[in-house]
Amino acid sequence: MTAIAGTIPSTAASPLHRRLAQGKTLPILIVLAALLAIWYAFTVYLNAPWQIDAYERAGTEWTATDLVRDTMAQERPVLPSPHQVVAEIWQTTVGTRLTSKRNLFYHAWITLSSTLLGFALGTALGILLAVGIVHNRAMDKSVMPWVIASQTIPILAIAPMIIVVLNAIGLSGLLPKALISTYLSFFPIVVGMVKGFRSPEAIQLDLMRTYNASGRQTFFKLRWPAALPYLFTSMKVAVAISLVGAIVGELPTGAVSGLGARLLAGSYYGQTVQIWSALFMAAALAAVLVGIVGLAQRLALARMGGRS
Amino acid sequence: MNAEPAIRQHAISPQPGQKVVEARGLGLTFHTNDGPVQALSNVDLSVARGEFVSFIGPSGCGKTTFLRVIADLEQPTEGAISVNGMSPEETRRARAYGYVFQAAGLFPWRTIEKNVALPLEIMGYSRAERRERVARTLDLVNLTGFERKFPWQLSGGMQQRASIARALAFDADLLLMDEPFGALDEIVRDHLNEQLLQLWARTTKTICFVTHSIPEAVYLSTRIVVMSPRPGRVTDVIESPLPKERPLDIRETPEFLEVAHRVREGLRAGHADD
Amino acid sequence: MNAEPAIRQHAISPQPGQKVVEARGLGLTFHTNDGPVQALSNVDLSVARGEFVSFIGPSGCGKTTFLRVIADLEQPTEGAISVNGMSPEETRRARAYGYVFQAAGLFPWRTIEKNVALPLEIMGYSRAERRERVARTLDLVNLTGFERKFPWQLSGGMQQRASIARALAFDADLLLMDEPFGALDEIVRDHLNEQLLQLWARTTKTICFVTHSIPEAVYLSTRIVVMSPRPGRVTDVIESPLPKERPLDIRETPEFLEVAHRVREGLRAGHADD
Amino acid sequence: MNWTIAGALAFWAGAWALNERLSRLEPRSPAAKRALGLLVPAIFGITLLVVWEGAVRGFDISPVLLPPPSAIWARLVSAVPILWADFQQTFLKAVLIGYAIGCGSGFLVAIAIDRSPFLQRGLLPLGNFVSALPIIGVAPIMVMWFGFDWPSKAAVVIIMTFFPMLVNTVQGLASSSAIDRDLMRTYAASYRQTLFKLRLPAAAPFIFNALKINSTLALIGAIVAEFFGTPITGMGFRISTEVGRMNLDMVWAEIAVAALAGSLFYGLVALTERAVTFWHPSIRGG
Amino acid sequence: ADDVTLQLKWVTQAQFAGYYVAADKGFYEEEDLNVEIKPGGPDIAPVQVLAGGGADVMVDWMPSALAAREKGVPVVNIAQPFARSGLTMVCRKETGIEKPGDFKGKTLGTWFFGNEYPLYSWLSKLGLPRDGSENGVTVQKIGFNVDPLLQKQADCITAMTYNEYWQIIDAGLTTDDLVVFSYTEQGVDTLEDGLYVLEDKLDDPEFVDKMTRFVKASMKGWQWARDNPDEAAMIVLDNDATGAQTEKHQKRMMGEIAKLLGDDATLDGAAYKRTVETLLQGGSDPVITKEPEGAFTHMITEKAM
Ligand SMILES: Nc1ncnc2c1ncn2[C@@H]1O[C@H](COP(=O)(O)OP(=O)(O)OP(=O)(O)O)[C@@H](O)[C@H]1O
Ligand SMILES: Nc1ncnc2c1ncn2[C@@H]1O[C@H](COP(=O)(O)OP(=O)(O)OP(=O)(O)O)[C@@H](O)[C@H]1O
Ligand SMILES: Cc1ncc(C[n+]2csc(CCO)c2C)c(N)n1
Ligand SMILES: [Mg+2]
Ligand SMILES: [Mg+2]
Repeated sequence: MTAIAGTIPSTAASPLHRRLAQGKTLPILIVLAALLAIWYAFTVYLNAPWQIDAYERAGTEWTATDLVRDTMAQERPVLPSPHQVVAEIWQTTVGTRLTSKRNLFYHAWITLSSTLLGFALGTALGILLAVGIVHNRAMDKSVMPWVIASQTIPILAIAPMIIVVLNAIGLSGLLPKALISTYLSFFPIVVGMVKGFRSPEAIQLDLMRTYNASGRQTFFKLRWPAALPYLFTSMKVAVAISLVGAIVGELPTGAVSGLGARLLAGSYYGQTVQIWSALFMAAALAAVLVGIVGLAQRLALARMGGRS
Repeated sequence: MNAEPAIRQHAISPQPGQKVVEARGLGLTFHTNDGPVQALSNVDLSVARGEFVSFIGPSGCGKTTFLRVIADLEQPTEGAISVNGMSPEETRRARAYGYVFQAAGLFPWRTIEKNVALPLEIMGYSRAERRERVARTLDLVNLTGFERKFPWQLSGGMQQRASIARALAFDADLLLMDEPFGALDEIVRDHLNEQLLQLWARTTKTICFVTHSIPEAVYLSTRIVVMSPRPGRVTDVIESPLPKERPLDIRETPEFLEVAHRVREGLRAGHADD
Repeated sequence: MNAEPAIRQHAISPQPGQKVVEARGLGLTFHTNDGPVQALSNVDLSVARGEFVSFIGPSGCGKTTFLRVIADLEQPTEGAISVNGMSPEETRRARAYGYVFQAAGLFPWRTIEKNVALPLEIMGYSRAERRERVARTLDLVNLTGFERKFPWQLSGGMQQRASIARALAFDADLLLMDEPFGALDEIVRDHLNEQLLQLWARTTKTICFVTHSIPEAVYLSTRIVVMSPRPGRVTDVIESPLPKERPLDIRETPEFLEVAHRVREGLRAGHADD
Repeated sequence: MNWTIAGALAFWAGAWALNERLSRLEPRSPAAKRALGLLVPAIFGITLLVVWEGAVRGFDISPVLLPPPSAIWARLVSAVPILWADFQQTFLKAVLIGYAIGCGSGFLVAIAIDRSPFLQRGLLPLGNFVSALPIIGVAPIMVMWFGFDWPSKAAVVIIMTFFPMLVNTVQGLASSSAIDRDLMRTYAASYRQTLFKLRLPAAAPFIFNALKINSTLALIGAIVAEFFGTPITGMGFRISTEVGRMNLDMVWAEIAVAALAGSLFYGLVALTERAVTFWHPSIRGG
Repeated sequence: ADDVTLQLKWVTQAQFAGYYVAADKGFYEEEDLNVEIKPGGPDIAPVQVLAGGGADVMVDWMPSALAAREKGVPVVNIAQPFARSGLTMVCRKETGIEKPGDFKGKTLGTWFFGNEYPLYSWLSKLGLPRDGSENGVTVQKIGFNVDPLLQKQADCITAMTYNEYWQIIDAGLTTDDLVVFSYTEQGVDTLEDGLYVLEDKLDDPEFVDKMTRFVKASMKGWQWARDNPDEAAMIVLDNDATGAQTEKHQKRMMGEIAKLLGDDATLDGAAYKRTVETLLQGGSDPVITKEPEGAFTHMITEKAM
């Protein structure tokens, strides 16, 4: 190929420079820096009243520098400063034995395992229900309204009952917690997949009709591939909700371990920094899980001839 | 179509002379957001086994609709129709026809070869036979070399050819083709016309063919059905006196031009109604 | 097209005789999952203002690709092209052309009239003018009465006509038309051919027109560009000796048949390469 | 197996058969169609309730675990004023306001992300970060920041509804077809024009997915958030308090109100969806 | 060994040290018992667990136990290790509150789950309406932490002497900044942390025997914890699966808990009466509407002591 200057973008820039300019790293860093700055500002703003109050009670003289320094080092701040959270996370992950109950990774793992189980069950259940709804008119008409109603029941209210009932029939351990995740996560999947399974164009369905394709064949060769974009989008939402469900599900099982237990214990004992580090761990977990689904999406859609 | 021996007859083969399509007083009205649209009105037509019938008529007159009724993709609102002596639905269930749609309708997530293999997969052909048939029909429509491409990587005409290949890959006794060659250049079109005619002459297929090209209709058909604008009615049915054996240059004979003229007159009469 | 006075010239009107399209050594290679596909190779062509140039060539030879390069929808990988003396991008930004795609591409959430009104809305025409233009162009393509229908309620040919109306609704100096009449019957096609020719003769539009019909190309064009199969090259450029004033029956004159013959030969030669 | 349970099961079998029948019917008139559309789920629901009542009575389940529907109904009618006050506090304030702001901001951030490739690379991964801020962690913090009344609940709802909207809108904006985008390019349509005339309509099915999911999520969020501090009204407050008092019938009455309100809310969104995305094959009847 | 499942009312902390000590020191084993201790939490109603068959015996507060009894779950108090209530109302001094009468016009944060009733009867004794008006008080439901006081979202909040009170102190407020009202001193105390079982189970002599041994071993555990508070706190810490508790806090909590323990586990009739009275008074919709009957038994404690 004989490149003619001007018609083809120049490729002269160094690879590192290009990576920075076009990759994700730089934008993320800049956005992150902006968020950090805002966070620090809020730390001072939100913690100042308490700090000033403390100065006055102690009768100490103070300056603005004192205030900034001290608002970032409170023991139970309204909003902990980023470095406090980072220090706490560092100390409770790397700074502690991995098997110890004080290690945050240990708790994250407990939560992750029920998240994944619940997500898998929820995705399967959601897809099955969507298949039923799309293929069976009685189900479409009668089940869907109740699926919706089920989602309006506040889980935290019935979770204890679910756990008690499950315990009564001999189910305990991971599964009851995971079922809370399932309960929350199947819904986005149902909604998305019903839409997705119904998204093939009329002409494509007609084509399958001319082949007298069975419901199964139409499903696997047409409806399923056509629904994939909806599936992945729903799965991103579902995996995130699943994590929320797993954490909520940890409460009625005695909240003995997992990120939910950490959050709760942090809140009982007023350890804001601990709450925030558990929150961050949960958020990071969610980001990773959503990222993995996104990656799977990109790989699958690329294999299916997706245009970039 | 030189792989003739491999072409098998399907289970349901009507006897010669038997009616393949038989429509009586057929009518179809669509109900739309602003009032009903009558697409077909009082269509009487019968197509015998082994015939090659072309449908020609102004845009929007109901040609596609009629083909869709035969294929059991649309339910008539009046009159009756039988296909292969059965209801259209039974015929469809027997997989007794192949349909080429007006738009290519390829599945964007399948490569070209996978698209052509789709009906074969559904009908349970073995992997080896699938491969063989896909290769053969893609060759027939000059798409060898594009097996691994996705539809959006093909030109409009190539997509249309892929959809023709898809309908020819399995051997249905009845072919319903809706402007299959509309987006093709004259040379390729001539080539495919010849191939189709050969295929038809060699086997006992019945073909219903929608086209806008008068020469194409005359060249291919044993009978030409001229339709009038909405509501679609059959205004003229022209029998072709041409022999079964038709070299391309038959198109310059007086008989041919005479038939073409009659078709054009029929069409014009329809348009005058407008 | 009797509403002539309302048709306004766009801001950028190249001088007569000026080159509207100028391609030098143009090439374009697509990179696909299984290797590169060279769609255009070393195309040299210039189109002067006021010309009516038809592109004809086998399916998949790069006609659409070339039109897309002119329209700045595809970037050439080799050579250079200018449109109206500017880069294709500048021309596009100046809204100096109208494009009729090979597939209709109507928006399913808009009625037919709203689809035709789309470019007018974007270009900021007043409501009254929009209404007037939509009515006029829909009438031109014989779709009056279908204003309120949605695309999926129209036949294939009607959809194509709607997309033609959409491109004609605003007055671009350059029209890029990719097989606009492919799905239309002869009568409607003749009618639209005549209309298009009148429009072109009356205004100073430049038209690049892709077609598969040799008579259509000869009837319409001042110049016919014959392209060869992949990689698309220009194999022949045929100047038409026909006068600017062309009644439909000019198609039976010896000059016409002579040109048609030359085009056919050119096409055939291209195919022989295959 | 006792008679109560056997009776409930028999009722179930009968109702099921009836429903199969009813949903096969193809009524001509739209009115009959609509009536049927309501009748079938109603029968299903009544069946659920009958089986529930039968099971509670038949197995003699303790009322502090699961009260029978009849008891819930009795409480529902006797406690209308309380339920109404709670509904106002939770649904009309926290849910609706939080839903509007949460969906709105998810949508706007998605547009911003779509507009700027820079943000797309920088903000989207961080958007994933807020996707699962667990409600039990966030709710106490929001109470700390925004006080006891509904604003803190609305804040929780905002956080919960933000992500589904973000993800769906981003995906939806990417879903317009290449040829349609090319068409807009030929008109040199501005970003806004392409957005409003092509990409948003094409994204609508995805956006409505999020609106539907969020309609129920918002309700859950607001109710659960009230477990962590409230003035003494609200559906979540009532639920958590009455659990402590072992008034499970009141808890379920409140849940019934939540289910009804949530279903109506969802139904409203679904109806809007039908009106707005009438052209999509899933609604046109592909 | 016989299996016993104990459902606690709250998360693992020194409030339940006796049971953890008994398990850890083998006191249950000595009685041929195999005890599983299930921690509680805000989302666990021990009564539900008991009714659902998830536990044999539970630690609960008397208000919720009596409420459950009236609602048809016949729970019976078999032992009452805690003789005194640790419930207090803590106010910031700067709000000007010096005596209960000063509550007028103030915001009081309380836990619910039955804890609101003693407060309600207290307020009605004081003649203060709960309507949030000038002449009344605003009652708010607070979560199980002390932030509302620290953030000045409430003027007073409920706190346990052994837990929340010290959190306030740890947060930086001093005893001088606070005014503390004990519910006991105000005569509106209710009994906390008793052991309850389902009534019909007591018809089974084997179960009674099992519970007798359980109470005996548990009281041994409590005695040991009272004698060795620091070690007991460490045992609790070992059993905390959340890994969130601190040594300092648990040791201090153990010290305070010791002050609430009775001499033995026998339920004091007078304290029971006071509790019932308080609950019956609780304003417009009281927890219990009539005097409960058979809500406790001395059978087990008599055998155990
Ligand atoms: N789904 C539909 N809903 C409403 N009207 C329809 C529908 N399909 C087709 N029509 C109408 O029926 C008439 C006949 O359409 P049909 O597609 O059969 O035409 P056609 O003869 O195939 O035309 P063309 O040559 O343009 O493809 C047209 O007027 C069209 O508007
Ligand atoms: N997006 C794409 N990616 C890869 N290959 C492409 C792409 N678009 C077109 N091609 C290839 O480029 C070649 C030229 O395509 P083009 O659409 O220009 O043909 P055409 O002349 O318009 O044909 P037709 O008459 O069939 O429409 C074809 O071989 C096609 O496979
Ligand atoms: C009926 C009732 N149930 C649970 C609790 C919660 N709780 C049990 S013990 C305790 C003391 C502090 O750790 C707290 C807050 C309560 N207060 N009242
Ligand atoms: Mg048609
Ligand atoms: Mg093309």
